[in-house]
Amino acid sequence: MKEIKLFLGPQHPGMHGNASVHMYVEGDIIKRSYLLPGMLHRGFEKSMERRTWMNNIALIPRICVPEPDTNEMVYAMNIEALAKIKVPERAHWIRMIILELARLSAHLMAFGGIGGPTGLYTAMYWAQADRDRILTIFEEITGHRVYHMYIVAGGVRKDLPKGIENKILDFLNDLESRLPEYEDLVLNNPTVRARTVDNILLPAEVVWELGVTGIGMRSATGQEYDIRKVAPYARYEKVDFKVPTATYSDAQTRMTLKYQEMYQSINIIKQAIDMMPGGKVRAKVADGSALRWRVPAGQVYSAVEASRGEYGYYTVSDGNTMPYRVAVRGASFPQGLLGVEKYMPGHRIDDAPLWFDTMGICSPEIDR
Amino acid sequence: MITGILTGFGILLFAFVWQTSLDGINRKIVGRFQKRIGPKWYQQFRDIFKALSKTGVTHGWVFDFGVMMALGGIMATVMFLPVVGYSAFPGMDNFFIFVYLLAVGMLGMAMSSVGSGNPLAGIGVMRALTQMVGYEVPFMIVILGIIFGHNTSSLSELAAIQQASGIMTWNLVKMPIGTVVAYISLLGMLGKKPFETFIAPAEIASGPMVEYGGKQLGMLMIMHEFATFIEVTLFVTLFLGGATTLFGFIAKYFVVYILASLISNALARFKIDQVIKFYYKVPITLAIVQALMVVFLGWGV
Amino acid sequence: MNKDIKNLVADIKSRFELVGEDYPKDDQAALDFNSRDIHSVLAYVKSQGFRQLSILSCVDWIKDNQFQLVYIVFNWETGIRLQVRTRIDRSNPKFTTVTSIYPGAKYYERDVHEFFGVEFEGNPDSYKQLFLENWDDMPPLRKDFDSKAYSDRKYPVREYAADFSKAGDKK
Amino acid sequence: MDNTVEKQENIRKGWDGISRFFRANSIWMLMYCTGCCAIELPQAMTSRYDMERLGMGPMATPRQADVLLITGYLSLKTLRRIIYAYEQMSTPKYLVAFGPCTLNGGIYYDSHAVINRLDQYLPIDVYIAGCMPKPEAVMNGFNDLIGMIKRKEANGWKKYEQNKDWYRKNQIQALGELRIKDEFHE
Repeated sequence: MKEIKLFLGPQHPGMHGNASVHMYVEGDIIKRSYLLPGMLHRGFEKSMERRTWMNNIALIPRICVPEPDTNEMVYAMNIEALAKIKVPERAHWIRMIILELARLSAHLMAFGGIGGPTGLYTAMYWAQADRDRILTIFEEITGHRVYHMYIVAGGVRKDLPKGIENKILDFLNDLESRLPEYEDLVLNNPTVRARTVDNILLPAEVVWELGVTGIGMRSATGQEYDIRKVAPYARYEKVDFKVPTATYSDAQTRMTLKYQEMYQSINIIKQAIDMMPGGKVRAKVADGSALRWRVPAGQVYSAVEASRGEYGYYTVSDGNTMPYRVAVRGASFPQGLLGVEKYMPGHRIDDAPLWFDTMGICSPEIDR
Repeated sequence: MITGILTGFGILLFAFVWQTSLDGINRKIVGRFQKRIGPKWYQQFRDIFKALSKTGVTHGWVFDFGVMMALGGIMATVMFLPVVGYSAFPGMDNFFIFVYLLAVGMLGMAMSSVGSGNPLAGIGVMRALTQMVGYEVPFMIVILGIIFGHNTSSLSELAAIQQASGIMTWNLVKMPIGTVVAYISLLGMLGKKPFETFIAPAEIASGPMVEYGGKQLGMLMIMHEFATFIEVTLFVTLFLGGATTLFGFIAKYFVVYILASLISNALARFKIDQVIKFYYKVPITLAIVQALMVVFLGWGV
Repeated sequence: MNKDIKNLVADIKSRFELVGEDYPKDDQAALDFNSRDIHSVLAYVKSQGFRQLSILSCVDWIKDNQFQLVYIVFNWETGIRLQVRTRIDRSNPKFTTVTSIYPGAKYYERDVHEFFGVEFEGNPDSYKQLFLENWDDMPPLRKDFDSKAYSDRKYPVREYAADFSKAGDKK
Repeated sequence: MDNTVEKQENIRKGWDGISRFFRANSIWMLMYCTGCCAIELPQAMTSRYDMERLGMGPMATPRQADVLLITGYLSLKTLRRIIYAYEQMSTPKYLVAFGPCTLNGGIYYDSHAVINRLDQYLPIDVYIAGCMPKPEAVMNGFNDLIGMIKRKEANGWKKYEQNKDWYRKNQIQALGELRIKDEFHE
């Protein structure tokens, strides 16, 4: 049979973000496939070397668009580790609330995003409408809907506005009451199950080979491999939550885990609002202008659990006013590049967008 | 003769105006289903005329000719339809005429989009033809049962027979299994989910439509409206007893079409192999059961 | 400092020649090795539970005329992270691939090759362009590459006719 | 003789007016997320802001689309694909640029991979301010575009056709060559 070359993206409705998969197909089966990244390459790692430690706070959220707060968190964690800054207790809890809200919004987007590849657009519309309410809460807390620049070295930029707790709780209760509807619409929908059950498998060996983290890893290994549990940051060790796991990873399992994690996020935020102490939210990092602030020399790596997996920064300082080098580990780098090359072949054309979607691939963080 | 032609054009005009408005209304209803406001009811007219006002791109004469053939074939088919007792060619509304005339339009479309040379269009056409094989067989078995039971294949006669004593003589009541099968086939014909496989925007970027823009796209949209009109009218005539008044026709048409679209918006799309497996498993079994009931037990006659 | 880390570092010390060590965080150790030891170190730590290569990165120490390769590995059972580091010559940057130990390193090596120009022998695709297209200058993350100058040379900037700060003063 | 010319001119003008009415109220956008501003597009499209009220909707391929949204910064690699897509669209076509990155490079003014001025390479009809523009701003920008189409001001595509050599020269200066084989990475 003749081999045809097909492009999935960059301009394609089935593609999330701006990247391209080159697929060589025979009939309906993909024989070879390669990801062509770089369409969102902005040279962040270079740009950060040209800006001061404080200036970079405005730059970093833009590395990963759907979930920018993880960037701010790892960047702040790295600086705090290098400069030995002690973060006020309240700031830790606020950070946790922000990170979990961001995880909720990213999960809602990804969970509704299943509407694209499968054609169930209603799920997408509903999920986006719910996600919009999170963005409104973010706007009230931080002043911006998407890029918050809220978590800074030494704490958070400012305290939570008065009365926001009730708004968050209202939203969470409402979302919790609506989540079963999503379960009926997506997870229990026979036509969706026909597409996802026993399809797009991710065995545990492949997870270890590629270095897949996050939901992909937990759905295959059955272990609680979550950085929030394994190496806790913020105050995750003080709240009580479960990490959903599974031992058989198909597209359906990964979606189900995403769905269950939303409940856990709601749970964490509720506990955090309950247990949050008062006090200061930001420690002073420097005397005088923060723009001339020097961070002690050192090399440190920090990672947090983003909605797609381990998200980390490797920061090198030579004691100057600007970072010497920052390397970004995008959570979807392994499955996005090596995974597409090695494990997408063998699937059908129909499954390619679904493969991309349920593996949790976010192109801006691959390209940087 | 003159009245016949005038009636034909009248039916064409009615078909276009009604189906296009309904499409707009449908978009509004779907919008409400998805918790938003939705466009104005005449949005579909705007879209079609906008597309016609743009320049087109050609990919060779097969591409252009195929579009004309598709639109012409479908328009010819519409003119043969009996609507509310009006018919351009009385006595020539045999069911099989529609089966064959409809194929002319579809083939024109297939020819044209393959002529564009885009591999996605080729895949789309292949899927469309495969899907056609899927839904035509159960549909035909049910229709043959009806024709056998009523001893006629003329649409207007079939409608007249069903109108004999109200709702009890509708094929919907007399052959409920067949109606369900035909409705599932109708979903496939209309390209509603879960049988949307051949356009599948997220997989093959709208399949056969991938290379059309401007005028050709406008013509194809008109063709799509006509094709929808034919398919839904066939269903209404064959199973809901046709209609004697315009209002009755519109009401039945509305219910059939909107129901299909609501079903479509709560489901995901099948893969093409799943489509065929589904059609050859469930509807074909039901269709054979229905045919056996009609032929051997005489139920539903 | 974590007790596990102490034991681990002592264990590694007994087997390999350690050039330098640093503990930037409680659960993190940064260990420097000679470049010839890297493969055996990585193979050893992988057998000790560090099954995941989080990132392979490179730092350009232009003053020392050296590149520093950093392999960050993670142990999911204990939550300990190791930075396995080595320095290679900057003027002739060559190293051997670690894809036989960590297959996931393949694209990280391509990434480092593209942005720093380090060649990885044994990685068949490492010379191919990935993120950039038609790149016509030195690898962009090297310290002597000036991205502002490149941008100015290649992409025209907008020149504003009106100076709005002065226009405000008039009033 | 003059009379018929005038008549034809009138007919052409009338037809033009009618088609502009339809074009203004039915804008199909190309579903191409070129940058980060695209993250607010789903919000503008879906239930809260509902872009379909304006008659706008996403379309799968450039051939069908009327408006190309440049959502934010453009890396060189994307610029090349944008030019392909833009030249495939059938006229009349419009370009809407989001955010400061399209205007002067924005926060990426010194990046080696991001262009600084989009209007050097493609003609822009509407700019939308904000990093990133909120959905309200996006909707407002589309309203502006509709107004411009009605007033016959959205003529970027004509400008592009008339000054193609100039645009092409700039494109080639940035990209090296316009059409390349992109199998280099496989």
